[in-house]
Amino acid sequence: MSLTAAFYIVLSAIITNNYVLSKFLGICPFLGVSKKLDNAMGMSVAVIIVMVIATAVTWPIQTYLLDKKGIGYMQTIVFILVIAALVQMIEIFLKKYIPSLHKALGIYLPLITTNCAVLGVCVLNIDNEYNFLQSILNAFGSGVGFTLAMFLFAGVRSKIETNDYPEAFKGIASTLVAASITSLCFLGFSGMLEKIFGM
Amino acid sequence: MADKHTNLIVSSAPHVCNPADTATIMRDVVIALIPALAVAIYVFGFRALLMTAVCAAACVFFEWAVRKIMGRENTIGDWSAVVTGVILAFNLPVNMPIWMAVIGCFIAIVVVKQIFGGLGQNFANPAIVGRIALFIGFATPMTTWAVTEKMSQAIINNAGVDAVTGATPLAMLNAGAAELPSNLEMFLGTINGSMGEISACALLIGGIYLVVRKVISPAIPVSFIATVAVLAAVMGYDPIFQVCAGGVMLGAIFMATDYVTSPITTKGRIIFGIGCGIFTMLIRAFASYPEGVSFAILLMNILTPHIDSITRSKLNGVPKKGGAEK
Amino acid sequence: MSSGKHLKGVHVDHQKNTAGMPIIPMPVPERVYIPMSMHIGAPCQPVVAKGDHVKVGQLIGDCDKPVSAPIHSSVSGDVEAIEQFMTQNGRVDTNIVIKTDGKQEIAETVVPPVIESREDFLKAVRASGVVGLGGATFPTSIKYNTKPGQVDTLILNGAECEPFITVDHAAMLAYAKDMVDGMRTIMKWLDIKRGVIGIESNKPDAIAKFNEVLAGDKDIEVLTLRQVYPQGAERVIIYECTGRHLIAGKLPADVGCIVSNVSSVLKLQQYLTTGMPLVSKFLTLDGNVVAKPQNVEVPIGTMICDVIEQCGGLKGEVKKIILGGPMMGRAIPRDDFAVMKGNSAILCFDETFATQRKETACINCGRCVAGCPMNLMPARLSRAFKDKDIDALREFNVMSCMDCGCCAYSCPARKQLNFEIKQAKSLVMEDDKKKKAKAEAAAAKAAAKAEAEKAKEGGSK
Amino acid sequence: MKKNKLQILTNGIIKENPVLVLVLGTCPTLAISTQAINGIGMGACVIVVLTCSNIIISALKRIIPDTVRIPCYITVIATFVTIVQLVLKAYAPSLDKALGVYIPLIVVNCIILGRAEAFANKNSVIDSALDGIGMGLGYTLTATVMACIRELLGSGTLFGAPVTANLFSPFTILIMAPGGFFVFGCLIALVNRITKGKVKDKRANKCIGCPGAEFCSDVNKEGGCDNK
Repeated sequence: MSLTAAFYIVLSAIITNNYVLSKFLGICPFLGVSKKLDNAMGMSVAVIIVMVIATAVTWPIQTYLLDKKGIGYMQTIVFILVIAALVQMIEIFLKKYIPSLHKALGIYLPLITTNCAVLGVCVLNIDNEYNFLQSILNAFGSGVGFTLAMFLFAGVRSKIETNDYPEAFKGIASTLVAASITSLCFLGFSGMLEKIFGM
Repeated sequence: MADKHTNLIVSSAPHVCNPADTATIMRDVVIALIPALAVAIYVFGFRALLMTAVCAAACVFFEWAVRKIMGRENTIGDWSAVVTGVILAFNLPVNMPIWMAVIGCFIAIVVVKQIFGGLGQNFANPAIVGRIALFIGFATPMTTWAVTEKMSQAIINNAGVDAVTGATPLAMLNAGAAELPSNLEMFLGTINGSMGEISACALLIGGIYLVVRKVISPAIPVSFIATVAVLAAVMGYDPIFQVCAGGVMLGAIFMATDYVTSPITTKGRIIFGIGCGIFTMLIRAFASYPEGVSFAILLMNILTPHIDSITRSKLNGVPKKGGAEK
Repeated sequence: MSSGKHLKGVHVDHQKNTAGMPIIPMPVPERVYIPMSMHIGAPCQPVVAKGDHVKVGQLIGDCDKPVSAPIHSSVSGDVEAIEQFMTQNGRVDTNIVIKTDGKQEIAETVVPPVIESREDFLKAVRASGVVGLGGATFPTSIKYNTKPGQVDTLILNGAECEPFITVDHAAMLAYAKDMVDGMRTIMKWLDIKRGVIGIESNKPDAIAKFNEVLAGDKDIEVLTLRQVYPQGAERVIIYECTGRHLIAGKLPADVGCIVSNVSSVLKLQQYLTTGMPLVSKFLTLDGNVVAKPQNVEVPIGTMICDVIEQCGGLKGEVKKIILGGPMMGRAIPRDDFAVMKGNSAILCFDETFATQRKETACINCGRCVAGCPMNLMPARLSRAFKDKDIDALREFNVMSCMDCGCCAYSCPARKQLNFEIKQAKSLVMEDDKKKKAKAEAAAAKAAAKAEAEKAKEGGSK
Repeated sequence: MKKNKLQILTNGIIKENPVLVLVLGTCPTLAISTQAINGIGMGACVIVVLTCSNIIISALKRIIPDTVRIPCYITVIATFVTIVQLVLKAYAPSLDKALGVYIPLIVVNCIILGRAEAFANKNSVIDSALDGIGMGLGYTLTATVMACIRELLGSGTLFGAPVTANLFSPFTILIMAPGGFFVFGCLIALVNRITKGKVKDKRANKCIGCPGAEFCSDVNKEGGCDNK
């Protein structure tokens, strides 16, 4: 795999196929944890870590275990259990060895188990028939894409948090409209990577 | 003892204020847009005036109607809806169906502005979002450009078989057209494109008026246009062509300078302008759309809170530390 | 020695209608009402009683607290009453009501003080009753009582940046020599090497006058200030004259400066040469309903309505009276208040001027940021105040606001920014107090605990 | 307060609509609501998985140890998701393709885990089944309504049949990502307007439905958390 192809996978997961803003994965934390920039970034870092590790674990399981044995249909069950276990293990590991990081990310980790972006990236890697390296790159890019969306949206929310909304649009409704406008600007980049990387 | 006066009006200082208020500022922006409108009418004919009037009226109507429905104070007196309407109209092709333009006005005023609480509380420029939504939602009518006999010969030669519609200079450049309008034609505006963005000259006159009237600071337009020019030169394009083409002038002078959605400090504004320039050129050069000004400005609008937080003004006399009394 | 850099500010229409008018003494009113608290600090106690006969310049109120200034009678006559009523500050205060006899006899105590040392000088400053006459009313004796060697620059504040007011200008033209002499005396006794007279460029005649009086004095220079409001604010004039920043919570002496208003120095000098303490004030009387705008010398304690009446009255219906300039002055609800030491102007306006501005939404235009001399972000502070977000208020340095009003002046949305910031400051101060009380309570508890343990230990031994 | 059977069934349709009121399961709703048929298909899958898993979890509620209940729920749910997936692949391959990755993602759809935690493990098997059907119908209704709006305005068709497509050009942005967020926001605003003040109480209870609740340290005084 050439370097450009690697860049293409990462950048496309960040910009043109942004998980949150164009694939609608990980909307819950996107809407939930983006109120403060610090929290948003904590969550994002945790997501990047879990995404990469989960991909590194689930890809071999699918390729060398499930497919070999012909039980590819067990994918969903196996993946979700693996991710759940993984998140637990990461948490225990952090608690024991890097307590400062655990303190920073601790509250976000459990929420990640049910973050559909993590399971989504694992499943999509298999669906897209990526090889191991491509899968890892895609997972990393997706995590960074999630981070970018969180970063942008945290800024927007900090600005509009105390707005004087119409009664019906208070709370989540106006947040969704804001997300709509935010996702609009990502459409401007469509076709850009294909042209840059000549794909 | 002399006569006493009681029940005098008590209010907090200062008891005088600058004559400029929101309405006069917005009115100045409308005045600054007139030269560009004149060029549009000259080049495209009466329909340019009709479109502009319809958009302005639609925006004012939506502003009034929504405030009424929400049971809030009427704010059409601040002229901001007129500004949005005119700028949105300037971003549309002259032959755009009227009902589509009205949808754009609805998005700009209702969705982008009033849902977030009205003037001052929107995080994205209403006209820009209106334009982008129309651009993506109605791709064909939004990219069908009228050709009139007032235009540069290069455009007329390049027009399609029907000789009524043609490509914008940017699209011609993208497609590798043999003959492009000259830089003078680009500057004066005898080209096709969105109604209000064709004449760099007229927009510049408006911009100078705004700067002289102290309505806008030159920080954003200058940094935006300079970045486009420099990047164009670096990328091997003609800087003057790139600056005059498409919406750079309109965007830099009238849309990126929207107070509400741009940073508050001069430093922040310069960063904002440079960012707009970079993304404009990136999209122009690489993305599937020939024009990137509005996407670039929207992206920078979204980044504005972050720019504001890194460029907040430092307290006098407290060297190199933001919060003095933390 | 201007650093070439300037603090931000706003351009305000000057409207100095009374410019060039000399200061005319006002006839003595029938009665004066002298409040006992005309300065920052502890209020004075009356030292005369009802029925006493007093003369001009006689001490009638004093206080043993250091931060205070004595009060002298501005007229000769009989003390008619000593009563509590509301003064222009909105506070209820002890007032000495003196019925004048019109003779204006000068008290026997009015003799020039003998000064032989720094201590004598400071005593004399206090005895003169002079406070910051620009409006701050901080007792001058406290301001001058700096550590020896701490201060290297004396700044004479002749900026007069507020619209309408021209008394300082008139005083500078009339008494430039006395002011310069006063500066020299202060510099001599306080051992200050350098003197600067800061005057806004719209008063070229005053600048010329000072240059003429100084006649090449090497220690004192006249500095022409830009015509930008608020050049006369303490922190701004210090920066413009010395390039030093005075941050919130510090005194001018901390950055080696003393700033005195031109009229403070003049009144001090007059006391030092004649022994007559501060008993009268120069005022500008102006505004669009004032029949004869003019500069007057008014005995302290004169009712504002008497001043207006005596000086030609009004030519229309008054709706708003401002004490001080329109940028920082205070609008008063009625005009039967006494003139106090800190007043510099009485401005009367009709309806057109008094209409309340309608507030609209902030459009983030940045004019308040561009106009703030302290480099604050008033719009952000206003938002934090609306949210009652005390942490954000602190983070954006709310306490550094000096109330100059530039933000509200320039706001196109007509938001009363500095009023909000003023309230925000008290919010933060309250919070500080609460926190301090909490910390003190915790410390006291800890101390008590330590004590108890100590006692226990001691007991067990 | 015991609810009767009908109330349990209808509860999820409007009053406690899982998507619009409890704001659960947003991701698949947004993603698949570009075509009305997808809304119904996704809704059907959710009804099946939700009802079945509610029944099983309710039946096993005494057996499942409290400490490992979440992994157990996930396993049960994942099993049914796999079954649905296989059925779809076999009998409705086009729908399977349209819904794509969002079928396996039903596993982490918070509605299902949320109902398991909030309802099934406290109530009888029949009630749980009714709750599952009700909530599933609520989900289906929302997803379909949203998909109809987006399909009609965004591509001028309804269930694939042209309606206004030939009359005027459709506003294609509505079937793209921004349109999804926007229509969803408007529907929530609409429900807010209909239910008015009552909505707040429901939101406060969201923690019950939130799978992260037991780990969550963001719980505020009102019993809700900021993660809404």
